[in-house]
Amino acid sequence: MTNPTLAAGTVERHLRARRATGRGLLMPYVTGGITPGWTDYLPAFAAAGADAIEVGLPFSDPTLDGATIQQAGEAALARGASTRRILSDLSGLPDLGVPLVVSTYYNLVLHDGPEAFCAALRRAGVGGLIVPDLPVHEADELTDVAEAAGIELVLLASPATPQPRLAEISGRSRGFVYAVSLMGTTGERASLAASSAELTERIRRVTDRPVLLGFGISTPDQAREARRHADGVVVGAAVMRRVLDGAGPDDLRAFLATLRQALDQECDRPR
Amino acid sequence: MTNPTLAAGTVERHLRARRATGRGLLMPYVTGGITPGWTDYLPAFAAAGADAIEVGLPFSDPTLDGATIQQAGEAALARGASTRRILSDLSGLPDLGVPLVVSTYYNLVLHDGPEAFCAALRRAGVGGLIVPDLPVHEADELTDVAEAAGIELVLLASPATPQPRLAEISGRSRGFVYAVSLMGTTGERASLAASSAELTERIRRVTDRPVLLGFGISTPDQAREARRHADGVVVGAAVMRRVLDGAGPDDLRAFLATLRQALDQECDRPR
Amino acid sequence: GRFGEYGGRYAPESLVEACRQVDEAFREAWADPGFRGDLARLLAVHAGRPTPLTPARRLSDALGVELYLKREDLTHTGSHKINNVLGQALLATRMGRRRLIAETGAGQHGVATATAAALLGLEATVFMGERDIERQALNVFRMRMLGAEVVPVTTGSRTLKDATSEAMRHWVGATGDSHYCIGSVVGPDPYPWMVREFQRVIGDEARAQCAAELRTGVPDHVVACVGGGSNAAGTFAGFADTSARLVGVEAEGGAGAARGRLGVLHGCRSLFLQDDDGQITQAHSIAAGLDYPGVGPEHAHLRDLGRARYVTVSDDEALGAAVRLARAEGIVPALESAHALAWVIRAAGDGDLPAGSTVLMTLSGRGDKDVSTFKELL
Amino acid sequence: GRFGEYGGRYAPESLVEACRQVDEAFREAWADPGFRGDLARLLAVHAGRPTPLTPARRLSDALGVELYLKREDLTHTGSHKINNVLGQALLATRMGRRRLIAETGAGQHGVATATAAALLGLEATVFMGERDIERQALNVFRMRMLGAEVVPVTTGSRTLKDATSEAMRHWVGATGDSHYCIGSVVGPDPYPWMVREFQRVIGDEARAQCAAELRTGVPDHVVACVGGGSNAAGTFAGFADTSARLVGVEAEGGAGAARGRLGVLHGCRSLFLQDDDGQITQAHSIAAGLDYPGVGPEHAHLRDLGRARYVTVSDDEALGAAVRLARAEGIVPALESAHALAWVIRAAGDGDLPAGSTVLMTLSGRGDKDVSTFKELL
Repeated sequence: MTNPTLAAGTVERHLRARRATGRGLLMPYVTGGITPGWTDYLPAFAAAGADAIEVGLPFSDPTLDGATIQQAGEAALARGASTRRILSDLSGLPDLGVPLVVSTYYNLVLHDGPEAFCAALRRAGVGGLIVPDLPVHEADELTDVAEAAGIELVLLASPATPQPRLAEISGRSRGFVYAVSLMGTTGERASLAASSAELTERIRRVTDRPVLLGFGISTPDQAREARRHADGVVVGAAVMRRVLDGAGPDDLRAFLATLRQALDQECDRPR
Repeated sequence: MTNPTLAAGTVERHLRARRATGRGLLMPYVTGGITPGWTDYLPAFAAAGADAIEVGLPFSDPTLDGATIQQAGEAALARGASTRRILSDLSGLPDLGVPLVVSTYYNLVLHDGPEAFCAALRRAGVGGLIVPDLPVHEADELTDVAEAAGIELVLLASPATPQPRLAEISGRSRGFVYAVSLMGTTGERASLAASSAELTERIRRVTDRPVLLGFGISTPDQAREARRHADGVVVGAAVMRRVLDGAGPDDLRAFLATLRQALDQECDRPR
Repeated sequence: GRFGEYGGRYAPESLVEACRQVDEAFREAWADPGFRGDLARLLAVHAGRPTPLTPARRLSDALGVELYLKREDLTHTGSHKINNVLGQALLATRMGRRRLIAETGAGQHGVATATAAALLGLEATVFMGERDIERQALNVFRMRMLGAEVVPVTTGSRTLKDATSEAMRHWVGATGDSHYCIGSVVGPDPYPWMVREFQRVIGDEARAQCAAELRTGVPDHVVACVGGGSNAAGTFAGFADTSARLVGVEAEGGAGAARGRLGVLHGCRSLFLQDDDGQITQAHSIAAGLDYPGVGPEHAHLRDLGRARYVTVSDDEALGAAVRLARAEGIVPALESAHALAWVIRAAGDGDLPAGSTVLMTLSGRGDKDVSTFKELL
Repeated sequence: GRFGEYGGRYAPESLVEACRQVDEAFREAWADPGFRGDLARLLAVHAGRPTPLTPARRLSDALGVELYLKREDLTHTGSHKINNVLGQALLATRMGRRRLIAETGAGQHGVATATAAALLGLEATVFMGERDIERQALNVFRMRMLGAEVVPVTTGSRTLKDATSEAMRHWVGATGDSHYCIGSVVGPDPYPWMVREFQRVIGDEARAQCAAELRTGVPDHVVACVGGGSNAAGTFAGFADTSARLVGVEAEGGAGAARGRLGVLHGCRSLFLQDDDGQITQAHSIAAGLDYPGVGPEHAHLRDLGRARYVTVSDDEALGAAVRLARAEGIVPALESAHALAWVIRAAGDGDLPAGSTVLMTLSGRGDKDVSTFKELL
């Protein structure tokens, strides 16, 4: 195992620093372009105690997303959202104090090519990139290009990933390791999947990079439970369901604050 | 060629006698049971100068009949007509002075068996029988039985019948030979088929038995033309169309009188 | 032309010569290796023969018998009708005819006739009852797409029986240039035996396949559905000289062999459903192809001889059998064929088919045409 | 797993292991004579293989070329889809899976999957866009009759593309007991080449049949329609090492190979129809089976290599070709297959196919499913 800290980029350094304080990490998600003033959600997320913010670039065929984020993507596309426009919106923002991570499907990366895509991210002030349909064995084309552009390519690990492959993913991931909590799509669930604890433990065995648990985390209780083994959580569908129901930035700040509080409570417990 | 006169039954003797006077023979047809007082048509036919009268026993599947006689048969069946009832109606009639010939499909003959069927005809005062789907090569089962019962089984000849077979048909037919004027079903036609003259001539070569031409003869002109080569005509659809249109016995008498007149005019012409 | 007391050529005199010509031409053709070769080639390259013999493994296990299916559903146009029609169309060509006339009920024989006509460059005129035209609109369009003229028949019950009558009437006026392509083992001689000869390819293939595949060589039972009875006649022909017990399965409402009485219809002497006055009654079956009030004369004769047995099943039994075959073997059978299977299922249940029996069943056609019926009734 | 720069396994991490297991199991099975024998037997006794090679005589005369049709329309369930599905279903059984997941557009692959599942005693869950469910109601019922669960997909355009996405999502949560039975040469490695291998029976049979039947031994042109491209891939595979010119015919509104651009969808890198923002656009074709915005990666590669040529025809040309085949040869083709024929007709007319050329065309399916479309549009 190499010492990843040495190579860490902005996102990863930021997350490691926060983790070092004993803080549970929180990365809320918003679909870019979902509403006319969608960027207003970002400062609200930061104000609620987000440690990073994930911005989704909507894609016509989101094969790993459940109904909520599919619906959000469709709505954004129907409003005319595009990679170009969303990144343009982002580049107009003041510094939020937390890194921005973009997520999207690989077709949008390939569309203008990895180099142009990463350069555009960088220009928009984005630090990280998540591509759920780009598994590690297909990532060569993007990893070096991203690294060169200063974009940290976050790789995903799943409960089905065998241990040797987990090591490769953890080694090649930048920013953090995105641990998919369960065998399923994004979306709210009634309880945290049992597979999440085992997966996080398996990742920990091969890296000390931050591990954020995503998919199905939507309540303070689930966040608290996730925090027991992971460094933090990604919260997507629970946010977007509220946005789709009309919740504004203040509503989301209040919701995320409950998650923040749960994570903070849990961080005081012995691990 | 045997001398058929010696073996002739009532129908044939009657027709031969009328023919001997130079008279063109007329056999109108009526579907038994077509109206409540259907038997009233019979004296009207006789009064109009019919030389024999054909009574059809309606059958569910009249494969050699055109639309008019099909329709008449359906109407009669819908009224509850049956072999039994029609023969019963006939047996109540006074002597009409002309022979009655029944026509029907072979299924109705087989139903109670040829013997019972012929006996019933005889009891009803019927002299002849026409079965359009009983060709000469299948007729053995019926010929002797009919002869024994005193029923003259009339066989049909068609334009497609080869000459040797015509001889057989003409030899085995009783009453008269039914010459089918054309390759087609019963029903009115605009003009007499060209095939009718040739067929009649071919029959004449093998028999001196009366030859009545049927199928498609519906106007005085056609009757007149038919009379030029045949001994007479059968008129079915032209009668039944009028009956279906509501014509009563008097109307039919008037119509048949025009045919009678046409045949009588033609009979004065040299042959 | 006779099968015991049945059969014959009870045709109007105007058709007798045409029947004789068909008879003569067929006898010559059938004895001509050139014709047999041409037909065999068409059956192979166009219609997809030989058809497989499929062991129905899961259903066999459930029933306790060994059931094999002769897969006529896999032929081009989806039923055994094509075997007969290609034969008659080739014969018509040989006779110099340029048009085929046919009757059809559900439309399968009509589609097959339209197909053979297109293939050989003939015209086709198909008579179909007005009610059947309404019920089988897609088959009507298939025929028209294939270039055939479909003539609605508005007389009588406006179904197959009446379409057959109308086709015969039409043929009377068209014997010079047209061949009447009857769809089953009915009609005047030579049709019942000619159609059987064209369909015996089913039985001959099955016989050879059974010899190769079955431990008993010959199946204990040979089962087929019977409307007019052409698939059964063709199947039985292959096993006539074996020990196999032959079983023809009729629809309860169209059981000419099981419940008909002696009569003459459409040119032949056989068994027909009739009322007390001798009028032919309308058949009623969920399977349009079994919706005929009579049975071919050979079946009447086989029944009298005791060589074949004729049994009936209800609409509900047939539907149930169709679903069972679909779920157990992945085959949606035609409702006609489902009747044969329904009897196998019942007989395996009540011991009529002893455990371990080997059964060959002809699956005469595929159920695609019946899916809307299934949909409505299931 | 790569075809030049195309192909790959662009699957969510959660499916990568499942794909690897399919890959491993398939490689083992494909090298196992036992598996090959079992599959060959199922294809023979259940699906009706080999399918005939039909010389299209009358159409050939009219076009001035020698056209031969590989008759996949004669297989059980009516299209080449069954070849692949029986292979995958047998593989699933070998892997201990008890359920098949499938996507379907027109319903042909869904019916084939439901069929194979019933035959092997597996469960089947078929995802189908809500709009397709409305348009193809009878195929939906066929699947249900065969015991499959049909799940309506209400997202996106509610057609095949979305059904595929939904099937993948569902598989993520069901890899433990279920096999995703993809219907074409698309999806993550190993699907594109595994499905081609299961479909190469078309090309292998055709190659041998051509060798026996054609004076040239090998046809000058080999033509097949291309949606995802499985019947074409299977056909081309049999002629890859010959001098035959390979032609893939796409629908004008679904021309992934002819007009797509590089992208990744449904697990593989290939050519897809996209808008200026990189969003996948909806395909539009009268043939539901060509209504897919991409093409299998092997076709993208064959195009780049120049080994195969990809052309497009319009809805109207396809309709016209379907009618022409029906009238000339008595075969109503699936609208998909009619696209291949439409190109042959056009190319014979404009000299692209020189007079006297020999042409093998795969007739991928029968047109019964399209009769209501024909009825509406003709």
